Formats: sequence, C-alpha cells, structure tokens
Amino acid sequence: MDLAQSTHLTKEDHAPAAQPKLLWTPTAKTGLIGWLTTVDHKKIGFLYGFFALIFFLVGGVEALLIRTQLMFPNNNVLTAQQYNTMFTMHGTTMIFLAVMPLSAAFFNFIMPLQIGARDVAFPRLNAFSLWTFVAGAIILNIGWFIPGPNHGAPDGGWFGYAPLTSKTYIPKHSIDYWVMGLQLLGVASIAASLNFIVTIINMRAPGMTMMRLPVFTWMTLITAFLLILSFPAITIALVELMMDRNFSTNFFEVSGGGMPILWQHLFWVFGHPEVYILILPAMGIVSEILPTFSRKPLYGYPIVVFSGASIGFLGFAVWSHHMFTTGMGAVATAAFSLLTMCIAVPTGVKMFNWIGTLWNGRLMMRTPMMFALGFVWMFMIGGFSGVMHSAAPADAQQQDSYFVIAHFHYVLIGGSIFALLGGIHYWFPLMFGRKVSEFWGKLSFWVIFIGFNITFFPMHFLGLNGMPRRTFTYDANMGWSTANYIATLGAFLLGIGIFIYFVVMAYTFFKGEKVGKDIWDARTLEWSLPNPPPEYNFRVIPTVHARDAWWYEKHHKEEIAKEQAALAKAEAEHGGIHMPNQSIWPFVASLGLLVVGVGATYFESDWSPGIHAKLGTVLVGGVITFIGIYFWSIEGNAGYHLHLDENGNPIEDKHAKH
Amino acid sequence: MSSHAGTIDHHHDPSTSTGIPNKKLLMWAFLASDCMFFATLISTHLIYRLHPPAGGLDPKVVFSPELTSFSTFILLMSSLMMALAVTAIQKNNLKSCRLSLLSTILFGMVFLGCQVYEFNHFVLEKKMTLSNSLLGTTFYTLTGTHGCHVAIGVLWLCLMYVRSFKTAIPGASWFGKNIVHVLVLLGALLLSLKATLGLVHAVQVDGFSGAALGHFFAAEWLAAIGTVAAVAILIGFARQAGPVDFNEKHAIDVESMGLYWHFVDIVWIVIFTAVYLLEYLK
Amino acid sequence: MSAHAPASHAAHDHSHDVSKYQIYVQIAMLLAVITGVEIIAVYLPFAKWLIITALVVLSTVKFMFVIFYFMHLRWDKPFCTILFFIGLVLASGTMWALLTLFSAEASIPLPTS
Amino acid sequence: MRLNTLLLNTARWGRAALALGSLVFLAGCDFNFWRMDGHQSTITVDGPVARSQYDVFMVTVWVTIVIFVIVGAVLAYATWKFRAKSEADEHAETPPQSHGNPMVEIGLIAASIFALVIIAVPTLKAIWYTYDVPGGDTREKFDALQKKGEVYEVTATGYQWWFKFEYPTEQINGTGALVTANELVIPAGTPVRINVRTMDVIHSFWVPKLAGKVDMIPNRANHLWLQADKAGYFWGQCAEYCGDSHAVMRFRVVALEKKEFAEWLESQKLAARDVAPKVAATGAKAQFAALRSFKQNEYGFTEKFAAEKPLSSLLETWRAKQLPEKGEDADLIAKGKAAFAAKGCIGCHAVRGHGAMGVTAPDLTHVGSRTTIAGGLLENNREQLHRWIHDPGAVKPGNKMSLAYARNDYYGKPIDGIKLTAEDEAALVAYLESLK
Ligand code: HEA
Ligand code: HEA
Ligand code: HEC
Ligand code: CUA
Ligand SMILES: [Cu+2]
Repeated sequence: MDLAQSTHLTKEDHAPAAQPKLLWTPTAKTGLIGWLTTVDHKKIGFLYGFFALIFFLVGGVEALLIRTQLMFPNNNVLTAQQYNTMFTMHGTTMIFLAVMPLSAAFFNFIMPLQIGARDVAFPRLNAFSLWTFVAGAIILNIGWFIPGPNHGAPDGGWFGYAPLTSKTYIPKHSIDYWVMGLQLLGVASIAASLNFIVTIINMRAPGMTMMRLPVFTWMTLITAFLLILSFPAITIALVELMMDRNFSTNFFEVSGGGMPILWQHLFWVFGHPEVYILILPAMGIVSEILPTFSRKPLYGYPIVVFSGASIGFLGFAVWSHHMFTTGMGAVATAAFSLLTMCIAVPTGVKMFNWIGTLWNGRLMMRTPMMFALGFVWMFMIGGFSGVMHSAAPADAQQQDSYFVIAHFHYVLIGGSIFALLGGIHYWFPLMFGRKVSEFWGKLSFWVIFIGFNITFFPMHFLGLNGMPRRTFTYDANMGWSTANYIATLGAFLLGIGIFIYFVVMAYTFFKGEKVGKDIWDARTLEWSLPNPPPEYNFRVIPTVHARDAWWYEKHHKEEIAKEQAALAKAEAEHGGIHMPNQSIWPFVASLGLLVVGVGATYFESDWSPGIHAKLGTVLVGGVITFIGIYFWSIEGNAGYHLHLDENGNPIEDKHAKH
Repeated sequence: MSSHAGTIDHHHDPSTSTGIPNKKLLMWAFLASDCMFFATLISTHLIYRLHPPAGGLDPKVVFSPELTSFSTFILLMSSLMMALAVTAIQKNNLKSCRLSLLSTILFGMVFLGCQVYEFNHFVLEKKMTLSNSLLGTTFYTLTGTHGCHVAIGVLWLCLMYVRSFKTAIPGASWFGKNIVHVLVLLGALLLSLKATLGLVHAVQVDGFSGAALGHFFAAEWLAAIGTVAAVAILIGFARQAGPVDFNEKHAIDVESMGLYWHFVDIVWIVIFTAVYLLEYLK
Repeated sequence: MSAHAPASHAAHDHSHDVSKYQIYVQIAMLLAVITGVEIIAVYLPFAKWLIITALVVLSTVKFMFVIFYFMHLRWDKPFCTILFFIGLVLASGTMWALLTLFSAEASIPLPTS
Repeated sequence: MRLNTLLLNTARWGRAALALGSLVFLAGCDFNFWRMDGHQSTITVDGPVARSQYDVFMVTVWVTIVIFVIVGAVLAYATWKFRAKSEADEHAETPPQSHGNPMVEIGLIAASIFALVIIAVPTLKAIWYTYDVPGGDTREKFDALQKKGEVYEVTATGYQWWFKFEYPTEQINGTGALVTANELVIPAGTPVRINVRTMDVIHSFWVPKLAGKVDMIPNRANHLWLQADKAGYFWGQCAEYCGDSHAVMRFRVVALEKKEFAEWLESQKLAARDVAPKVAATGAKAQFAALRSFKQNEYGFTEKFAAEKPLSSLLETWRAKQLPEKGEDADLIAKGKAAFAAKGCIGCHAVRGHGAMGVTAPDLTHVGSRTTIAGGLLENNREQLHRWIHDPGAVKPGNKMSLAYARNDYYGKPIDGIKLTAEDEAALVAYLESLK
C-alpha cells in the first residue's frame, strides 16, 4: 500500500462488549501500580535503563573487587571461591544485566520515536519482556542471599563450560541459578526482539521506507534478528545442562558417552552473535551522534546499513574462533580463522564512514560527541586485538590469557559502554527535558577515558607475558606484578570517573538546566517531539520525505505545517488518538515465570522427597503464568481515545468508553 | 476498523507499513527463531547418533514404526483440520470453524496420547530411560520438546475455542461460564488422553480385533463414559444462542495460531525422517 | 479506511476460498501418501545414499507443501517467506556445520568408554 | 637508589603524578611492565612452535599498527581540522550535506582485504605447521620417526588440580608405563608430541615459551607438539578455568640434552629408594617444633628459587634435586614410610616399590627429585612439604587431598579423616624428601 497514508487510524479500537469486573483496567499513571501496569514504551524503556544502570554498578563493584584481589601477588582479599564467583557474576551481570538491557532501554525509548510510531506493535508483550528480564535478574542474583553450603552465586564462568558445571563438579545450586536466570533472560530477550522486529517492519510512519530508517533503528532491527536467531542455541544448551544436572541425563556426561565439547559449540553458536548483539546498538548510537554533531548526514548510509547486516550474518559463521585451542583439526581451524578475519571488512567500512562523516563537517565538541569519538578510537584498538585473535596460531598463545580480557574490554567498554554512556548524554534532554552540564560531562568523560586505558592497556602485556585469566592469585616472580598494580589503580580511576558520571546524571535528573526541544539541532524524528515526549508521542503521525526526516522538516517548514494540519484534522475526525489500556497481566505472567524459575532451582536436594516440592512450585508458577496469559488474552487489546487541545494536552474524559 | 463493511482482505492489513498483519509477522519471526531451536536439538541428537557410545542401545530394537507412522498421520490430519478452521473463520463460518478447531484439538490429543504411550512403553518394556543411555537422553529430550510444543498448541487451541463463545451482548456476563467451559474442555482432554492410552495399549496387545475393543472397555469404561459426558456438555455449550464476539476480524488470531500448529507439524516431518526412519536403513 | 481495500482484491480472494478446501484436502492426501512411500522406502534394498537422498527430498517436499499451502506462504506477501527462510537457512547451515565439525577426524570421541 | 630517581623524575609532573608514582613504587615495582621476558612470556620464546606462533602474532601487530597509524592520523586530523572553534561557530554555517562516495568505499574495502591477506597467508602456514609433528602426522610415520629417536611422545592428563605425565614408550618391567606428576621432563631439541587427556573437567596444557595451549577435553583425543631449542626449565599453567584452584594448577617442563634425558629416564624407572633404618634407633629428632605458620596463599617459594634467574641456573637447581640429601635421618624416614601406609596416603598415591598403588593422586615414587609440589604451587622443600601435608586445604583451596583430612563442615560438624601428629608430619616429610 502507499505509505503516504496515516497508519494509526485503523488500529482496532473498539472497546470490548462486556468487561467482567475481574478485568480491571488500571489507569494510574504514576505510583507503583502505574509502573507495574504500564505499557508505554517510554516508561518501559526508562525502567530497562534504570535496572541496567543499577546492575552496571553492581557489576562494576564486582570488577573492583576482582582488581583489588589482583593488585598484589598472592593477595588475600578474596578467597578462591569468592573470586571465581566474582568474575562469573561480573561477566554475566555486565553482559546480560547491564549492556543488553541498556541497549533495550534505547530500543524501547528511542526506536518507536525514530520511526514515527505511537508505540511498539505489542505493548503488553513489551511489558512482559521487561518483567521477565527482572525475574531473570532476580534468579541470577538470588544465590548471593541464600546461605548454606548448597547455595551461592553462580561460579562456573560466564560461559559455564560443561562438565565443570555438571552436578559432579559443582553440586551447589549456584549453577542452577545461572541456568534458570539465563533461561528467563532468554525468554525476555526473544519476546522483546520479536516485538521490535514487527514494530520496525510494520509500524513505520508513512514515507519512512526501509532505506530511510535511522541507522540506530536499523541496528535495532539487526540486533533483534541476531537475538531471536542466536538465543535458541543457548536455550537448548541450558536445557540440556539442566537435564544433566537434575534428571541425570547424559548430554555432557562422559561416562554415558556424552561429549562436553558440544556445550562449547552450542554456547558459542549463541556467544559470538551475542557479542555483536552488544556492539551493534552501540554502533547505531554512534551513527546517530556523529552526524548530528558534525551537522552532516551519515557518510555512506546504505553501506553502513549493509555492513551492519553483513556483520550480523557473518557473526553466525565464526563461533569456533573461541575454540581454536580445542583441537578442531587444521581445516576447521583455518576456515574459522579466515571467516573471522572477514568480519574486519564490514566493521572497517563502518569505521571509514564515521570518519567520512566528520570530514568537512562542523564538529560540535559536546559531551556526546566526546564519547562517540572515544568509541571510535577505543573500538578500533579492540577490533585490532580481535584480528590478532583471529589468527589462530597467535591465538593459541592468547586464548584464555589477559590478552583476551584486554581485547574484549576494549570492545565492550571502549565500544558498547562508551557509546551507551554517550547515548544517555545525547538523548537525556529529550527524555527528561534537562541537559547535563558540559563541564561535568566532559570531566567524567576524560576521567573514564584515561582510567579505562590505564586499566586495560597493560592487560595486553600481561596476556602476552603469559598471565592466564580467571586466576585468583599469581606469584611475584612472573613479571606480572607491575602491570596488575597499574591496572588496579586504573580501575579505581575508572570507578571515580563512573562515579562522577552517575552523580552528575542523578543531579541533572532532579536539578539540571531545563532545555527546550531539539537542543542539538538534530536530524531524526524523535527530536521533533517536545521534551519529555507526551505519552502519545506524536500529535500527528509525521509523513517522512527524506532520510534525515526532522532535518528535512526543519528546512521545509511551510510545506510540513500544511501537511500536518490536514492530517491532524483527519485524525480528530476519526475519534482522536488511540491509546492502549494499561494491564497488570504481563506482570502476573512474568511473576509466574519467576516462581517457575525458583522452583526449578531451589528446592531440589534440600527437601526430602525433593522432586515433589520442586515440581509443585514449578506447577504453581506455571498456573500463575497461565492465569496471566489467560486474562491477558481475554482482556483483548482494548484501548481508549485521546483528544488534544492546541497545546497537545489531553482533554478531560480520556477513559470514556465509546 | 470496527465499522468495516464488506469482506476483509486476509492477506493485507492496511494499517501496517508492509500490509502484513502484525500478528502474522510476529508469528513468522517466532517460527524463524524456533527453527534454530529445533536445529540445535536435532543436531544434538544426530551428533550422538553418528558417534554413539560403545554398547549403547540400538534404536531399531526400541522404536515401533507402526505407532510412529500412525501418530505422524494423525498430526498431518490435524494440520488439515487447522487449515480448514482458518478458511472457515475467514469466511465468517463460525460453526465450521469451531468444528475444525475441536477436531484439531482432538487429533492433537491423540498424538500426545500416542507419545505418552510410546514413552511409557519405551521406559517400561524397552528399558530405555532418560538417564540410562545417551539414546534415551537425546530421544526423549527432542521428542519431548516437540511434545511440549504440541501440548502448548492444544492449550492455545482450547483457549481460542472457548474464546469463540465470548458474547457480543453488552453487559451480558459470560466470564463465569467461560471458566466452566475451559474446565470442562480440559477435563475432556485428559479423559480422552486416558482413553487413547487405553485404546493404543489394547491394540498393541490384541491387534485390531474385537478382543482389543473388549479389553479396552473393560479397562477404561470410566474414561470412555467420562469423555462422552464431557463432550455432551461441550455440545450443550456450543448450542448457546446469541451473537458472539468472534468473527472474520479474529481470523488473524486463528491464522497465526494455525501457523504455529503447522510448524509443529513440519518439525515432526523432519523428526520422523531424521530420528525414526533413518534408523531403519540397512 | 474500508474504502481503501480494493474491491477487485476482495473478489479475487473469494475465488480462492471456494477452491481452498479442495486444495487442502488434496494436499493432506498427498502428504499422507508421501509419508507412506517414505516408510516403505527405508526397507527397499537400494544403496544407502540413494535412499537417504530420496528421504531428504521427500521430506523437503512435504515441508514445502505445508509451509506454502497450509501456512499460506504462497498467497502471502513474499516478505513472510523471506523472514522464515532467514531462520530456516541459518538453522540448516548451523546444523550442517555442527554435523561436519563433529565428523571431522580430529573430533571423533575417544574410543574407550 | 631507585626511589630517589623515581621521585625526582615524577616531581616535575606535579603532585598528582608524584603521588601516583610513589604509590606504584610502594608496590615494589617499576614502570617497565612492557618488559616481556617473564617465565611464561609468549614473546621471548624458546622453541620453534612458540616461535612460529610469535611470528604470526608479529605480522598481525605490524599490519594493525600501520592501519592504526593511517586511520588514526586521518581521524585525528579530521577531528582537529573540522572542529567548531566556539559555540557560535558551531552554527556559523551548515556544511555541505554530502552523502558519500562509492569509489572511496570500494577502494578502502579493497585495501582492507589486502591487509587481511597479508595476515591470512602466514596464519594458514602456521596452522598446518603447528598442528602436528613435522613429518609425523600419521601414526605410522610418527612411530617410524620415534624408532629413529627423532621424535618423542608423552601423554599428559589433567586432574583437578594437577597434571599427570605418562611415558608410553618407557615400560617398567611390564607393569606399565613410567608415570610422574607436575614436572614433565622431555628431551631438548626433539619434537615432542603430547597427547592431552583429562580425568575430570576441561583443563588446558600451556607452556608459553614452548607452544601455545591445547585443551584437555573429556572424551576427546587432543594432542599438540612442542620442542625446546635447548636444555632448560620452563613454566606451564592450566589455562582453562577448571574450578576452585584453577589459578594454582601449574606445572614445569624440564628439557634435558638427550644423554641426560636417558639417564633421568633410567633413574625414574627405578622403584622408590629405600633408606635402611639404623639398627639402634635413637628416636626421631623433633625437627618441626617451631613450624612457621603460613597464611593462606602465602608465597610458596624461597627467595633463592623465586628470583628471576636465567634458565640455566634453575636447571641447576633442578639437577641438585636429583641427588639424595646429605645427613638423612634414616629412622625418621622409616617412620614416615610406615605412617604413609598407616595414615591412608597409599589410598591415593603410588610409591612404586613401597606398596603404595593409588592412582587418583600424583605418583610420589620420585617426588623428592622434583623442584615443586602441589601442582607447581610450592617449592619442594622441607617447610613447604610440611605446610602441605599439615593442611593441604589451606594451601590449595578445595583440593582433593584436603577432602581426606579430618575437618569441620559448613555447619561446624566434624568430618572424620586423616589426623596427623607433629611427629607423623615430621616423619612423612623426611620420607617424602627421601624419595629421589
Ligand atoms: C562488543 C563485543 C565484541 C566485538 C565487537 C568483538 C569483535 C571482534 N572479536 Fe571479539 N570477543 C568479545 C567481544 C567482542 N569481540 C568477547 C566478549 C570475547 C571473549 C569471550 C570470552 O572468552 O569470555 C571475544 C573473544 C574473541 C576471540 C576469541 C579469543 C579467545 O578466546 O581465544 C576472537 C578470535 O578470533 C575474537 C575476534 C574478534 C574479531 C575479529 C572482531 C571483529 O569484529 C573486530 C573488527 C574491527 C576492526 C578490525 C577494527 C576496525 C577496522 C578497520 C579500521 C579496518 C581495517 C582493519 C583491518 C583490515 C584489520 N574475539
Ligand atoms: C560489558 C561488559 C563488561 C564491562 C563493562 C566490564 C567492566 C570491567 N571489567 Fe570486566 N569482564 C567482562 C565484561 C565486562 N567487564 C566479562 C564478560 C568478563 C569475563 C568473565 C569470565 O571470565 O567469566 C570480564 C572479566 C574481567 C576481568 C578478568 C577476571 C579474570 O579473568 O580473572 C577483569 C580483571 O581485571 C575485569 C575488569 C573489569 C573492570 C575493571 C571493569 C570496569 O570497567 C568497571 C567500571 C565500573 C565501575 C568501577 C563501577 C563504579 C561504581 C562506583 C564506584 C559506585 C559504587 C556505588 C554504588 C554501588 C552505590 N573484567
Ligand atoms: C584423597 C586422596 C589423597 C590422600 C588420602 C592423600 N593425598 Fe596427597 N595428594 C592428593 C592429590 C589429589 C594431590 C594433588 C593435589 C593438587 O596438587 O591439587 C596430592 C598431592 C600430594 C603431594 C604433592 C605431590 C606433587 O608432586 O605435587 C604430596 C607430597 C602428598 N600429596 C602427600 C600425601 C601424604 C603424605 C598423604 C598422607 C598423609 C597424602 N598425600 C594423602 C590426594 C591424596
Ligand atoms: Cu585446570 Cu584450570
Ligand atoms: Cu567471537
């Protein structure tokens, strides 16, 4: 159909014929109920971000403990077990509970605004993803709080290689928490990604063709695809591990003929696409910041998009580069080595196009721009050490050494985290209507930047000097003491930088300077909104005429004004803006999953007949989930209509049924 | 919109950018994801079949091709019924749609019954358990996961079926009835499952004969009567008069459920070949 | 809105629906027959590779019939097909790669145990 | 000395730098962390396999440095040249809204591919070179070479958390192959094929100066090869996370010239030494009355041993270990031998010739001739041996030997097990030391 048509008008918007009393429609906008029942993608995005940042701090504290332990040779701050728990939880937390949800926060908050939509395709599914993520996070961390020799936080490493994670070698429930936690996080991620895919493909404003999508939205789409296609592999791997642990199957049980190497394959079939899941959103953010602050369109847009897609696709064909030392045979090693190198090409293309974007621009050296440029530099270094890994013979010396630690912290912190922190700065004025002070913003950037490099650059040398990762102690005669000491000092400096960053953010949130709309003179549609954006997002669904839609609007003011007036009139005639009802049922469904998860981990082996209590809890959880889904479906996707006055404020009886 | 007059175009939804309805797109994306899911499971099974541990069980001794062929056929038929349900509701033929949905549910239950019987049989008679052999481990996990998919599908079908009785009369209460309906349907399902088990067992023991039928009734008369009773109540429900809030516009719901159901069917097509048939090659 | 759904489209749809019932039943029969052929095929005294190829081809045919007819891909927008095939192709590719990796000589499990 | 120079230098950089500098000094370090000649350096290597891996690495380093310099220079130039000088300047005029240039893109893609080819070629060569012993990549060819004495084969098995080494070609009176633990002795100048196996979880065999690592994976027949250029003493370490004590699952490789290697083999094949007790026993001397109390994770080496010495002198240390100590207390040793059986050590350990046949723990037949114990964690001297058998769990978290000791569980309930008196310990240490 022709895209010049407004999309929102045809949504099914009839109220259900009869609402049984049980199907209460919550209307609170604030307060606990308001947050628990919200289906507004912006609130959900905010919650994602809120939880992610908390977990980032938790993961950061774990990292600082790691670094403190390694500050001196044969140090005694942590015991071996504590240390092992610490790096497992640090890695798992940072990846699954910090970077991924922080990306999801932007997907939720920004992406619908960028495509000119009023919400995601399935608002309640979106809420379900959020609460399931929270349930997963709870289960993952529950072990810290349960005393007893049978419990404890996960300690099998973030990739939990079998058979170490089997009951024989870690009989504690720590691994069960890890398994169930990741399982729920997987459900949450897949549900959210399906939602994003449908949203991006189906909910674009008229005129927003695929090749006009903002790059961040493109990267969201590709990331969502990576998620739905890679998570099933780890889901199955985790199911197999769980079966091994709880029902004594033989998947990874050598005495029954199992091959533990299978776990590695299944994990990395997921694991490698996962690292691109962590970086592509970051690249999307950088691809938004650089053009805005260069006051130029992104250089080579189609190629940047295409290379993003090829990175995603190639990402499925290189997983065994994490297994160069597992004796795959020369042919397989060579094949994966070459395929891995290929990824440098599309990544390089992005790099070059970012530089091309700067070229001839007029660079506004604001804080988001600092983070974006920091990203480009740091990610380049991290990418280069990635290429060094991809040369399999060289990797035989580097694998599981601090060289890998250096590599992936350069791409993860210098890459993902820098871009995400920059993204927060960039969109902060839009989200909250306040702006972070340039001085404090830049100060935090420089402290983070310097601290980061002091921490992780020496780790390259540590790795080349033979220091293996995941070691809670080392001897003084190995030549590692100095670098470790410096790295630890750097980590504290980095911590100070992050601390400044957060304090400044918190201050700005409450007290920061208020700013008007579009303070960066930006290019994409989200900036056409007042800040913070109203719950209905767009008063009139915009019609898109160019790639940088908002930039175009700003330069064709009259034409756009006329068009919008006509559309607004049409919309008012159609009964106003359709808004989905709030709902508690997604939350209930997730709550049920939490109970299922706890049941599947906790009771076993502590209760005498064991299996009954465990299955009982699982069953109760299942019933709760079923109830949630049942009411969710009965409730139907009902909604209400908003009518706006001139200022865009809703007029009175917005909950009137009609 | 609610004010729609005339036919609905079921392959085109003008409210979306691509014209594909959101729910359909969601389902296809989910199925793409589910492909990966089963690919990993089937890979696990095949890898261990290609490198079996010494002294492992021989699947040829364990499997029973007749039963599997039968349940394969059943699943195919359920797919047919599902497809018919979708066309029926697209033509606003509520009655025929409900009938097809019910048959799909029943075929699904028969399939599950066969699978439960099969598992039971393998464990008790063929001494293959989840943990005593690698074959058992991968076989039960793979086919069990597929079975879970079928079970979820059946549950979904049931919900859709009772949903089709939701009244369109404003203010009328239908909710309590709805719950009773769900419960009766679940009861019918469980009873029919039990009956299926008994029937398959009787046939397995006595072959296709009157004796089998006799034994079946002797052992399962309660389940049989219960099933009949439950079905009778269901028919009673189905006679409910008055307009319902379930029509052409809900075709997309039925259709996306159908996509799921058919997918479960094609996964079985692959499993049937890769897991069962290939074992019988000389 | 409704004015937008072109009348011709609707009519065209109707002509489909009349015959769809027949199509579905025929395909279901075909699928049953293919399944029967498969079951017989495994017992035939042909070369192993031949039978395996035949089985794979037959299953693929069944697979395609179900997705293109029962699942409407044939009548739907091509994008649905593309979407599903992204998953299908990656899944098959991964499966192939895994099976190949595990059959490589270096990956054979230890002879004992 | 260094403190002064360091302080003088840093003073110029202001007080912050000074504070940092002195802090660093407090750690007893200097700033040369890029000096990469540690015991496990992958840069200063001593064998052809590690060298070929290092060469590939250096190719990647040079290629990426060149790209980094070029790309970085352009990036830095663009950032500097096109930056807005002031806030007013930011909006002075809108730059041309250009969209890109396909020719530039294609050129850069081609250049990237070219750079990757430079890396790929040596990579492929090295993959095949490092995969198996040159000329011995099939069983038959390998056996032929081994007959000629041109290659050598050992099997390394990982346990939580120590290594067992087997010499399949060195059979002892038909009772099985020669077995040793934690110190692998190999002939120098000879390619050695190492079959890596594991008894429990995944471990990884890594001697950085000789070769990159290969994982020990259950139910998988992995192998690697390495070669030491000349005689020497090398550090190795498990490189795959394998549980509590992964960090201290270490080992050593000692490479000996062929002749010395043959001698070593002969002496190892002998059963454990017997030290005849004196007829008129005067009673054991209480050697360990004043036992030093070690803290957990305390440094396990004497200054003499730990110092970063040239390999040759460490090799001397090792050689010295091969000879019996002077002034052995024969009575005490005899007591130790008895205690070794009575206390149940024989349940896990083997001491060939002394009736101990355990297989789940390191073979102790010649433990006295090794420089380290407990998986390379501790120097093999009296104090550390004592520390180890006194309370192995305190030294190496969770290790399997500590599970046999009497201790308290999580709730403080005592668990029965080995209890040693001070005298037992003294005797056992003397006995273990005598096992050369
Ligand atoms: C954000 C996440 C992220 C990203 C983007 C990458 C990107 C890359 N990674 Fe990394 N990687 C990780 C996260 C990431 N990695 C993690 C977490 C691990 C460890 C997991 C664990 O063990 O715990 C890991 C481990 C890892 C390994 C395994 C190491 C080992 O354990 O032995 C390898 C091996 O090949 C590798 C390679 C690469 C390559 C080739 C890229 C490429 O995509 C990089 C491409 C970029 C560039 C090359 C720079 C810019 C390009 C140019 C300027 C163009 C010109 C350049 C050339 C022609 C060279 N990575
Ligand atoms: C996105 C992912 C991510 C991020 C951001 C980080 C961030 C950091 N990481 Fe992490 N790391 C991983 C992913 C990540 N890491 C992974 C996957 C592993 C492998 C795990 C495994 O082997 O299984 C790993 C492992 C790892 C190791 C190796 C452990 C080992 O192998 O033995 C080390 C060691 O130095 C380390 C250090 C750090 C440091 C210093 C930071 C710093 O950047 C952290 C900065 C943040 C802070 C310093 C927080 C500051 C906050 C405050 C000061 C305020 C506190 C206040 C309140 C709580 C109110 N990491
Ligand atoms: C439960 C089995 C078990 C028992 C009983 C046992 N050990 Fe051990 N022993 C081990 C294990 C396992 C190791 C390797 C520990 C490691 O390094 O992680 C070990 C290591 C040692 C070592 C160091 C060997 C080396 O080369 O590194 C010595 C010495 C030793 N034990 C002596 C003794 C003595 C003396 C006793 C009796 C008091 C004893 N062991 C009882 C299991 C046992
Ligand atoms: Cu063994 Cu780590
Ligand atoms: Cu990777």
